[in-house]
Amino acid sequence: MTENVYAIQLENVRLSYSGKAVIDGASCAIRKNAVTAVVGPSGSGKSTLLRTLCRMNDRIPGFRAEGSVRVLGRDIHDPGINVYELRKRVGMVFQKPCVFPKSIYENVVFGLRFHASPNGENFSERAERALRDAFLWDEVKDRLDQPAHILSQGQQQRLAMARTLAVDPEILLMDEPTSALDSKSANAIEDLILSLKEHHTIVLVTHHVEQAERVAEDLICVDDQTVCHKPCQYP
Amino acid sequence: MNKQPLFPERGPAFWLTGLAAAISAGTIGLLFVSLVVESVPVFKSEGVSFLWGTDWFAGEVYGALPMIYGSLMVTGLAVVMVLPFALGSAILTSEFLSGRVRLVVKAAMELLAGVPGILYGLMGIALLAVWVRDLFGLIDGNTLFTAGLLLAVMILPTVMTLAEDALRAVPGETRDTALSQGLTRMETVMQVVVPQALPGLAGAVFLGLGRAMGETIAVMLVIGGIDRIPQPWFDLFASGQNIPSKIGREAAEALGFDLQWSALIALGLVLFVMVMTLTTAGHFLLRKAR
Amino acid sequence: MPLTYPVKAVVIISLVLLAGAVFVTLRPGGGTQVFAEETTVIRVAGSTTVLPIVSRAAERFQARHALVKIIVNAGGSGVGIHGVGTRRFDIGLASREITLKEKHRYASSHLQITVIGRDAVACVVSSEVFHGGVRALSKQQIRDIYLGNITNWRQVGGPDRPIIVIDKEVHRGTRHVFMQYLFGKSNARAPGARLVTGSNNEEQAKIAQSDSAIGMLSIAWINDEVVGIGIRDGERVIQPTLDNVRTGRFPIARNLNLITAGEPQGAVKQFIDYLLSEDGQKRVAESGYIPIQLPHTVSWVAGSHSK
Amino acid sequence: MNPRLWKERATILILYGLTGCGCLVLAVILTTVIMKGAPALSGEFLFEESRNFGSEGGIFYQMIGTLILMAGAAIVCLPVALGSVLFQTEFLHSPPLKKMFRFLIYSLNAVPTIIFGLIGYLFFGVLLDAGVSWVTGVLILAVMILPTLHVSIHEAVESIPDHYREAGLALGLSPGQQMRAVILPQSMYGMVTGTLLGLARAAGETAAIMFTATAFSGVQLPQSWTEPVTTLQTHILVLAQEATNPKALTHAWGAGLVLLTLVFILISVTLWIRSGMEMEAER
Repeated sequence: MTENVYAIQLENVRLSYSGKAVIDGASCAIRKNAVTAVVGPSGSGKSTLLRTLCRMNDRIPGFRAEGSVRVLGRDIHDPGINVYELRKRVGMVFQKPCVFPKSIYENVVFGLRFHASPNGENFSERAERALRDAFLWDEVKDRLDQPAHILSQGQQQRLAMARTLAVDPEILLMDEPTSALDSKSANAIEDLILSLKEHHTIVLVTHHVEQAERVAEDLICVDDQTVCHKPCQYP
Repeated sequence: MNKQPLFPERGPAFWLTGLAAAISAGTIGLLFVSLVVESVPVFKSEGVSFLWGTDWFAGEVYGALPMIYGSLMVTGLAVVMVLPFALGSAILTSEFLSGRVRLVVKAAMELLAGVPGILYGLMGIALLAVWVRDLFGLIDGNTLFTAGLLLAVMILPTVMTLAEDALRAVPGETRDTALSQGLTRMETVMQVVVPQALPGLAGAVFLGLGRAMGETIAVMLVIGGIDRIPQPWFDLFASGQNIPSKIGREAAEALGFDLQWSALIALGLVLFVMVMTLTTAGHFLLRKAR
Repeated sequence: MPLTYPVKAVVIISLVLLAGAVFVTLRPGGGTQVFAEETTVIRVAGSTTVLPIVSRAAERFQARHALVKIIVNAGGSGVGIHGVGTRRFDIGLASREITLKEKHRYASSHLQITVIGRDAVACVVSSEVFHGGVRALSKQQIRDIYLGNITNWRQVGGPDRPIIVIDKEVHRGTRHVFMQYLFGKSNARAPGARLVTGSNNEEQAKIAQSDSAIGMLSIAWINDEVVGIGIRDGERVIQPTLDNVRTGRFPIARNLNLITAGEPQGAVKQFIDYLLSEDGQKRVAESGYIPIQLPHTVSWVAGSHSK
Repeated sequence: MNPRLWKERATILILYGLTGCGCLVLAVILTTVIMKGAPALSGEFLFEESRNFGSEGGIFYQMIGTLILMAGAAIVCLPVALGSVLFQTEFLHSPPLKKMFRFLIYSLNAVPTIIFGLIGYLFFGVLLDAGVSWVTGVLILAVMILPTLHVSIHEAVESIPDHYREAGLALGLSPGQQMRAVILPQSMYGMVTGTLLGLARAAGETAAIMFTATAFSGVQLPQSWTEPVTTLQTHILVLAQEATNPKALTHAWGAGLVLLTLVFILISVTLWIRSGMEMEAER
């Protein structure tokens, strides 16, 4: 029942590096098809929390997650869970735009190539859709075969989003996606976030409370190992 | 509750790379095991005197001391000779040469580090042995000294590039600070940069040493090949024998059987232990430097 | 990443080259060999003394027999005998006889000797020593030199220079024969030695480089810089000449042997027959040795040589 | 003037002197090889078989033999090195095991090459019954260059920026897909430079193959697994030791020049690729 309302539910979660807790006893829930902003001072564990949601921290030695983290109705630490399928359904965009040294087109279909069903879906159609969704299509449609590195930082970040969107995730995790960008590009990304929430659940880690207020409906505050819903004491 | 298994995913990629890793580890393990197993017979037959004996005569008695002595002497000599040149040029290149010249020197050194040992050997017999004889007025030029000199030339590029890397690894701020205190560039280098790079420099020298100790062909052609400790023991202008050269000369004859084979493998084991000690020390120092 | 494409090109080119090299190599009948599939391979290895004869003969023989490939390798007499004993080679080259020990070790291989020529081991000195007055040495003098009792050429009538005594690796045939003559023991020790060399040529080069060396060499390696001296026996001096060897007067002579496991057969027999033929014997002479007039095969008889 | 400055100048002068001496020695080596080897070079020398005890003909099959051993060693070694690196970086999560693996590879680097010859012959030559053959040589050299390749590839894989890996992971790629899509393309440099350095090392190696894989004469192209080859390295060794003819010694220097050129080409390409990498890092 609650699973129809909430995409992600945390219950008494403790995250630690080599025994040192970053977040302890956190419980919260994130609504479906809404934008939830995670705010807090630097080093408070916002990113760690976000990365836990698609188990990106697995490869960090000494990292441990305890408690129940339910994403899309299932405990993600369940031994039976397919972590790759999980990451496909829970996409993540990072702070620093990351494009591969390939063409723009190849960057968009990068993940798609591995997840497409064998009956051969049309890559270029899905690429176009993803680029349109990321508001990038008009800017790159004539130069899809050019190296992605020629794009500006803002465009690269939207390309990274298009790459994530191409594999059709239900949840989008964004780790300070605008902090490496100038204000104009940041605005474009914010517009993009707002347009995406129609079909996606979005969790956004941000430094700027203003940004959180602009785009987010819900606010989660991370500070001093604890997690709380708003209202938040964080300035 | 979310205890990670050691190997979370066991797809084809896991098995393929695992197989490769098993092959590497297995090969290396096998190599070391057989090195030890094959040398057991000679230790059984000769006991400790294999290490301390000074007499080696195939088929009769196996004493490795002259070869161990030769190896130590020749590599020691090579290092003493290579040190001033390698360190001098490393300091000059890293601290005083402009970027482009530095790159050219480095590239040249790395090229030279790859010159095959057999070419040094060819030069050793054709030129070096004669030069050494004439220069020092010896009756013969095939000596421990010649071998040491040849090895010094061989490892010069290796030691130089590694030493240069170690010097470059010292951060620029250190130099700036020293210069701003009114030290000259040379004083900066000697008082600040070199001491800080010391572990790296030592590592470079140790790695060079390891390479020199294992070199076979070049040494084999100029060392004289006689299994004897010179009289007096510090007489470097006498002929001698080192471990790789001994193995190289007798291996074809002993291939695969007999006490002689075991003795040669045991020599190899001794050499490996010596080189391993040196390179481990070298790596340890290099890592400490970083 | 502007360099991605050139790098890819390099990778592809090198892979193609590698693959090409391997392909060419493994293709049956690749290269110049046309009848590759039926080729018989004869593996030969051993004494560097016998090597020049066999190497030259093999070139001629292969020119005539396209189906036979002869692979020749050095290593020394010991390596040759060992290789045939363990069936690694078809023919072993030996410039000495088979020792008892070797005979026992390879009893199952029925080692068989075929003599293809004669050679002598001369005592050689640097030309400077020869011209300094040392024309001949007695057996006792050579013995003392190798034992380290005589250390200066002055002691035997030469220039006032220390003697550089050159020994050979213990398993070399030349050394067996020489030591057998000097000490009656083929693996006698030579504590006077200053250098140890391997092949004939290595020794030749070291003696030529030096101006006061003494060594042992097959007479085929004697030249202007490496001079063979006479052996003095009382008043008589026997020079290491081909004539003296042929007549049996020069004391340190030996057979040049081919070793086979059992009676030679097939292509191996053909090749040995060729070596014994007139043309083959010319190769023996060309290499500086003494041809044997009559082809004969001598079976190895226990005890007929060194103990 | 200021004695400190004089001292400074004197020391720099000494440094130049030392460097000059070092460079001079190395220049002498190069010119010697070129001067002594160049007279031997000709079309006939490069493309004909060696005849009459190495004093006539050329070094064609020696070059082929060196290439076969080099290429074979690289082909055998590359997948093993690559696989074990990937296993180590992508699957092996336990630090002590990683450390142990690393130590094994490093210790292999410390093994003197002649020992590879001895033990390699025992295994590949005697136990696998390949005898003195090119296969034995290839396998021995493959083991010998394993650390070179391993270290290069390992460095390349380790230096892949973390954000590339994470981008791949976040898209839900499995380790196998991650290797194909991210790690292999991104560590291409390391694979190429490592392989080239390994090739150069194999090309220059004599001790490990001289009594295990090569023969003196009569060898053309191997037509079975158990035939030996002849290589430039061992040809030089044999000519320097066995030849009775000064012309053969010239041929030895000629073969040396060819071998040196081969090694220099391999190392130059490595340096060229690596300098491209550094330039890119500075961008």
